[in-house]
Amino acid sequence: MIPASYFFLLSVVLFVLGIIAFFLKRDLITQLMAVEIMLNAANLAFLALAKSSNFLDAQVIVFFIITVAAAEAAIGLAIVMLIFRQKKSIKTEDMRSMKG
Amino acid sequence: MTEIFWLIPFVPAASALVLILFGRRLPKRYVSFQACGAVFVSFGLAAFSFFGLLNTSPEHGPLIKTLFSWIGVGAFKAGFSFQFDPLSAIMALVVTGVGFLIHIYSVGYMSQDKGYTRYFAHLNLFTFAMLVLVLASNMVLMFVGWEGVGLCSYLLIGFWFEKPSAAKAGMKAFIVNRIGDAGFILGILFLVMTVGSSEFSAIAAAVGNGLLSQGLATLIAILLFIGACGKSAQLPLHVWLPDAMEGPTPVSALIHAATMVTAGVYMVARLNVLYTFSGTVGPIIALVGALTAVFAATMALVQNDIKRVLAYSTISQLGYMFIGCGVGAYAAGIFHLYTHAFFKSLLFLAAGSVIHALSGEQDMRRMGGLKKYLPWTYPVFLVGAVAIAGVPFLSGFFSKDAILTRAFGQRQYVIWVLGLAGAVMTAFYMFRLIFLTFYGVERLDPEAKKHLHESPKVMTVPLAILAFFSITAGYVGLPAVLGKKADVFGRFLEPVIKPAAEGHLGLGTEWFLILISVVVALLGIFIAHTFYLKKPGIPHGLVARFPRIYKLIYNKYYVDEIYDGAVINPLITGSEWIYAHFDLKVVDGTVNNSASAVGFFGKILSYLQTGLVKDYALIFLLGIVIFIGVLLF
Amino acid sequence: MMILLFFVLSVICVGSVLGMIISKNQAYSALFLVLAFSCLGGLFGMLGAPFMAVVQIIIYAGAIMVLFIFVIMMINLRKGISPERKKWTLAVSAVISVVLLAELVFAVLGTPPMPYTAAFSSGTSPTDIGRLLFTKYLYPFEITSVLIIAALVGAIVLVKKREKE
Amino acid sequence: MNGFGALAPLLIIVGAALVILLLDAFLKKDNKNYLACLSLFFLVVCAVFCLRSWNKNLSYFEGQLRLDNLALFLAFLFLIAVAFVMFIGMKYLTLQNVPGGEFYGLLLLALSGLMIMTSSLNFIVIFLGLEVLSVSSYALAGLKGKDEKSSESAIKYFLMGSFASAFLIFGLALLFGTAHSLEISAVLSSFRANFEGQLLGLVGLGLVIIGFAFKISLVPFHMWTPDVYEGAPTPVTAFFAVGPKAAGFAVLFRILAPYWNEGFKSGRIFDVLWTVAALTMLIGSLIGLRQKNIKRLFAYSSIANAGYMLIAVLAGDGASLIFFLTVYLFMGIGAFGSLIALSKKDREYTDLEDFAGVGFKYPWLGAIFSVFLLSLAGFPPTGGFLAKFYVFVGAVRQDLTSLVIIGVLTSLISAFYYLRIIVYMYMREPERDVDIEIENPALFLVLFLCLYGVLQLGIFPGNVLYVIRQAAASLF
Repeated sequence: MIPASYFFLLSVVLFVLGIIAFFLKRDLITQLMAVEIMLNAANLAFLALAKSSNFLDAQVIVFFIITVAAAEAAIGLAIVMLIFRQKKSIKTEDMRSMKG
Repeated sequence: MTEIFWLIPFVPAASALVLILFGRRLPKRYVSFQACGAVFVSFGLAAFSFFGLLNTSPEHGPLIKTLFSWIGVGAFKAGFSFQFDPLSAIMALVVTGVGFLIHIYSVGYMSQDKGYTRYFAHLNLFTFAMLVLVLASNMVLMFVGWEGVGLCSYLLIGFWFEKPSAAKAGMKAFIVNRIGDAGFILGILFLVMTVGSSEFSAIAAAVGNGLLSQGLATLIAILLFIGACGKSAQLPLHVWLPDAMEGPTPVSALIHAATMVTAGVYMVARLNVLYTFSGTVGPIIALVGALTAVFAATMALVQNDIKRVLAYSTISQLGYMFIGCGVGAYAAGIFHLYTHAFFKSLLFLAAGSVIHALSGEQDMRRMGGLKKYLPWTYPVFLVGAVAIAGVPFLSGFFSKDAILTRAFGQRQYVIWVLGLAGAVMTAFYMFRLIFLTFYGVERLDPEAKKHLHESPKVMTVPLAILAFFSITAGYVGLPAVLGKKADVFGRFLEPVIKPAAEGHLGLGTEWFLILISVVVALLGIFIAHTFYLKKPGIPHGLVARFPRIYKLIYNKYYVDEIYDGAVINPLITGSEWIYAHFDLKVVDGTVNNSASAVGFFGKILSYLQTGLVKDYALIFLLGIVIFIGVLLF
Repeated sequence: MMILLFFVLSVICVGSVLGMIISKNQAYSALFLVLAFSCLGGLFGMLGAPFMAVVQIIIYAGAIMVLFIFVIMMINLRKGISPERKKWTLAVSAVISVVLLAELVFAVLGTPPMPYTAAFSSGTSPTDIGRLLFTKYLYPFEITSVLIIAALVGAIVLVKKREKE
Repeated sequence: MNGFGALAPLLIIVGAALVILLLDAFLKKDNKNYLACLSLFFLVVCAVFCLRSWNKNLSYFEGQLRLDNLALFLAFLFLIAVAFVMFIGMKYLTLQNVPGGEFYGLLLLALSGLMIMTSSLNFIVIFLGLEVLSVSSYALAGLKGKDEKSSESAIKYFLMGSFASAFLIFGLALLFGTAHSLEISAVLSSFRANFEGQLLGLVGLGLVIIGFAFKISLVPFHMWTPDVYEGAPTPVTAFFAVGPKAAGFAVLFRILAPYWNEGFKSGRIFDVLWTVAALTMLIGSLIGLRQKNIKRLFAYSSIANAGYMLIAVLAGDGASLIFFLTVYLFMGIGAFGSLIALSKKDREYTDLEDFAGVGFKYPWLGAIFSVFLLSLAGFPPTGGFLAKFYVFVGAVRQDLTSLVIIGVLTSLISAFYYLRIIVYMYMREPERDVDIEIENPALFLVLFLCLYGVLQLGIFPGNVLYVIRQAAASLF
C-alpha cells in the first residue's frame, strides 16, 4: 500500500506547478488551464488527506469540486470568447486599459 | 416653556435646508430676509431662555432636553440631547447675536456676488452646526457640531473657488483640522471606554468619584486639547487660519474670529473639571497659549495684508484665552472669548468695509488717509482697535486683565511676562494698522480711488452696534478690586465653572497689575504712533520752514532712532525672519510636506496597480506566502 | 509493483503539465492537459476511488478539456504565444512558488499522521457514493444545480450576439 | 429539523430567477421594466418568509441550512440591496445597452448564492454558495456588451477569482484532512483538541480565510477591485460593493468569532489579520487620493471600509460589524446610484471633472450625493459616522487601540477624497458639457430610500440596533 502522504506531496507539487503555469503563460486560455491544474491538485489533496478517515465524504466533495471546475471553465471560456471578439487578442498583457 | 431652547439650532437649520433645495428659485430679497430672520429668531429664543435661566436658582442644575436616545453600545449611551446652562447660554447668545449682525452685514457685502444664495445657505448651516456644538450635552453630539462647523468653514473658505489660492486654503484648513480632529475623536473614544459615557455631567461625576485615574485623565485631556489646537489655531496647528482669510470677509468675522475658532476654548472650559483634575495639562495649555499669543503677535507686526494682520491677531487672542484656561481661570478665558467676539468681528467687518470701499484692495501699502472718506468706518475701527489694545474702560481691557492677573496670581510669571509682551505688540500692530490705513499719505490706486465710497447703511449699522458692545461688554466682568460682586460674569458661570480659591493677591498688587496693563497698552500705541504716523510726516513738511525747530525735533528723534535701532528694528526684523523662516518654511512646510508625503505614498502604491492580472496575482501570491509563513514559523 | 505504477503515473502527470507549460501551441497544451488529467484519474483509482477515477476522466478529460479545445479552434490563433518573457515577473513568481512549496511541505512534515478512526462511513462503491450524495449531501447537490444554471446563463449571455449589433 | 420552511426563501429566489429568464426568453418584449417589477414581487414574498422565520431558528438538511437570526437579517439586507440595484439599473439597462432579462436573472442567482453562503455553517455549502455568487458575478461584470472595459473587468475578475478559489479549495482539503469534517464547529473543535499537530490545519484555515479575504478585498488580495469596479456596469458595481462584501464578512465572522472565543485571540491568525486590517485601511485611503475616476475612487473607498469592518471582526464585535454592513449598504448603493444618475445614452460620466458644477445644475442630486459622501467620510450625524464610531468603541474596549488610531487617521485621509467630490460639485464651474437624462423616477426613489436609511441609521439607530443585537446574539 502506498502511503497517502505520497499522494499529498504529489498534489502539492502539482498545485505549485499550476501556479507557475499561471505566471508563465501569456494567453488567457492556458492561464485558465493552469487554474484547472490547481483545482485538480486540490482534488488529489482532498482524496489523499481523507484516505485514512472518511474517504467516502471526500469523494462526494471532490465530485462537487469537479462540478465547480466545469462551471468555472464554461463561464471563463465564454469571457475569453467575448474578449477575443472585441480585441482580436487573448494575450493577458493586452488587458490593461484600467490601472492606477 | 423653559425647554424651548432646543429649538435654537433648528431654526437656522430649516432655513439652510430651504435655501439649499429651493434657493435657485427664490428672489434675493426673500433669501436675505429668511436667512437673517432665522438667525434672529434663534437669537430671540436664546435670549428668552437666557432670561429664564437668570430667574431660576443655580441649584436646579443645567436644563437638559433629550430629543431622543441616539447611540447605545452596550452600557454606553449617548442621547441626542441639548444642555442649557450659563456657559452654553453665553455661547449661544454670542453665536446668534454676533451671527445675526454678520448676516445683516453680509446682505450689503455680498449683494453683488453671484453665489448669494449659496453663501447664505452655508452661513445658516454654519450657525446651526455651531449652535449644536455649544448646546450639546455630550461629547459625541458636540463632535457632530465640531465636524459640522469644520465642514462649513472649509466650504466657505473655498467660496470663491475661482481663485486657486482660495481652493488651496480650503484644503489646508481641512488637512490641519483633520489632525486636530484625530486627537479629538480618540479622546472621545478613550472617554467612552473609561467613563462609559460622554455626558458632561457623567464626566464630572467620574472625576469626582475617582472612576478616572489621573493618568488616563491626562491622556484624554491632551488628546482633546490637540483637537482644540486644530480648531482654535494654536501653535503648531495655526497655519490654516491666516490662509483662511481667502474667504469672504464676513465669513472671516463670523467663523474665523468670533465663533468657530473659539470652539476649542469652549470645549476646554466645558471640561474644566477634567482639565483641573489632570493637573499637568493646565500648565501645558497655558504655555502653548502664551507662546501662541506672542508668536502670532510678532507675525502680525509684519503683515501688509489688512486681513492677515487681523488673522494673526485672532490667533494671538485665542492664545490669551488658552492662557486663561491653562492657569485655571476658565471663566476669564470665556470672558475674553465673549468680549473678543465683539471687537474682533467688529474689526473684521470694518476691515471688510474698507476693502469694499477700495474695490477689493487688501494691501495696506496701497491705503492711507482714508479717514476722511470713510466717516463711519473709521470711528468704529478705532473703537475696535482701542478695545483690543487693552485701553482701559473698553471691553478688551477687562478680559485681558482678568487673565493676566490670574496668571500672575498663580505665580506663572513666565506666562505673565509673555502675555504682557504680547499685549504691547497687540497695541502696536493694531495702531500700525490704523495709521497705515486711515492716516498719512494716500497711497491709493487711482482706479480704486474713483470708486471710493462709504459702505451702505446695512453694513454700517451692524458695525455701530458691534462698536457699542465692544465698549460696554466688559462691564459685566469688572476686576475684583472694584468689589467682590463686580464680576457678574464669573458669578453667572459659577454653576459650570467652579471658581478657584479666592485670589491671593492683595489690593495693592492688583492695582499695580492693572496699572502695568494700562502702561503696556499705551506704550504700544505710542510706539506705533511715533513710528508710523509722526515720523514720516516730519521730514518733508517741517524741515524747510523751521530748520531750527527741526533740528530740535531731529535731536529728539535722535533718541528715538537709538530706541528704534536697539528695540524696534530688531523686533521687526526678527519677526520678519521668524515669519519667513519658521512660519512659512517650518510650520507651513511641514503641513504641506506631510500632505504631499501622503500623496507621494499614494503615488508609489498606485504604481503597483499596473493593470496586469499577472502582477495582481503575484501580489496575491506574495500575500499568501507571507500569511502562511507567519502561521508556520 | 503498485509503487512503481504510482511513480510512472506521477511522472507522466508532472511531465505533461510541464509539457503544457512549455508548448507554445494552445492545442498541444490542451492535449497535454488531457494526458495529465487522465493520469490523475489513474491515481484516484490507485487511492481506492474508482468512481472518482471514472468521473475524472469523463468529465475533466472528456468534457471540460473538449470545451477548451473547441474554444481554441474557434479562436484559431495562427501563431502560438510564447511564455512570459518579463524576467522580473518570472523570477519573483518562481521564487514565491518555491517558497510556497517549501512551506506546504514543511507543514506536512510538521503534522503527525492522522489517527485512523473507524467511525466514518466506509465503502467505495458508486452505490455508497450515490446514497451519500442524496442523503447527507443533498443540499450541496441541489446547490450545484443552481451553480450550473448560473454558469449556463452567464456563458450564453456573454457569448451570444445581440440583435442590435 | 423544521423542514421546508427553512428552504422557502431560497426556493423563491431561485424560482424567481428561472421565471424571469424564461419569461424574457419567450416574451421577447423590448421594455424589460416589467421584469424588475416581477422580481420585486418575488423579493417581497421572500422578505415576508424571512420575517416570519425570525427568532424561529429554522434548519434543514441536518443543519446544513440554518436560518438563524443572523442569516435572516443578512438575507433581508441582501433582498433590499438587490431590489435597490434592480431599480437603479432599470433605466441604465436601456441607456447603456445591457441585456435586461439576464441582468435580473443573474442578479437573482447571485442573491441566492449570497443567501446560501450566509445561512450555513458548513464549509462545503458555503463554498458552493460562494461559487454560485462568483460565477454569476463574472457574467454580470461582463454584461455591458460592446464596452471593452466591461469585458476586461470580467476577465480580470474571473482570473483572479478562480485563482483565489483554487487556494480556497486547497485550504478546504487541508482542513478536511485534519478535522475530518467541514462543519465550522467541528473544524474549530479539532483545533482545540489537538493544537500541537495542527500545522496543516492552520495552513488550511489560513488559505480559507484568504479565499474570503479576496472576495471582500482585503489588502493584499484586493488588487482586482479597482479594475473590476471601474469596468463593470455601474449597478453591478453597486451590487459588488455591498453584496459579496457583506456575505464575505458574515462568513469570516462566523469562522473567526468562535475561533477567538476558543482563546486563539493571541494567535498568529489574529496577528496577521491585524496587519491586514491596518494595511487595508492605509492602502484604501492612500491610493484613493490619486483617483480621478469616481468609480475607481469608490473601489478604494470600499477597500478602506473593508479595513474598518475587519476591525470589528478582530474585536469579535458582531453587532457593530452588522451595523456597519447595514449602513454601508445604504451609502454604497446611494453613492453608486448618484453616479448612475449622471449618465445619458451610451455615455456615463464618471470623471471627477464631470462633477464640476453638478451641485447647481441638479440641486437635488447634488444634495443627496453630498449626504452619501459625507456619510462615507464619517461625518456626523450620518450613519457612516455612527458605524465607524461603534466599530472604534468596540475595538478600544478590546485593546485594539493602535488599530483604532490607524483607523481614525486613515478615515481622516479618506475624508479628503470624498470631500473633494463635494468641492467639485459645489465649488467649480462646469468645464465640460454634462447633460444627463435626469428623468429617472425609479432611481430617485432608491436614492431617497437610501438617503432615508443613512439618516435614519445615523440619527435614530435604536430600533435597528435592537434587531441587530438579536441577530448577532444568534451566533453563539
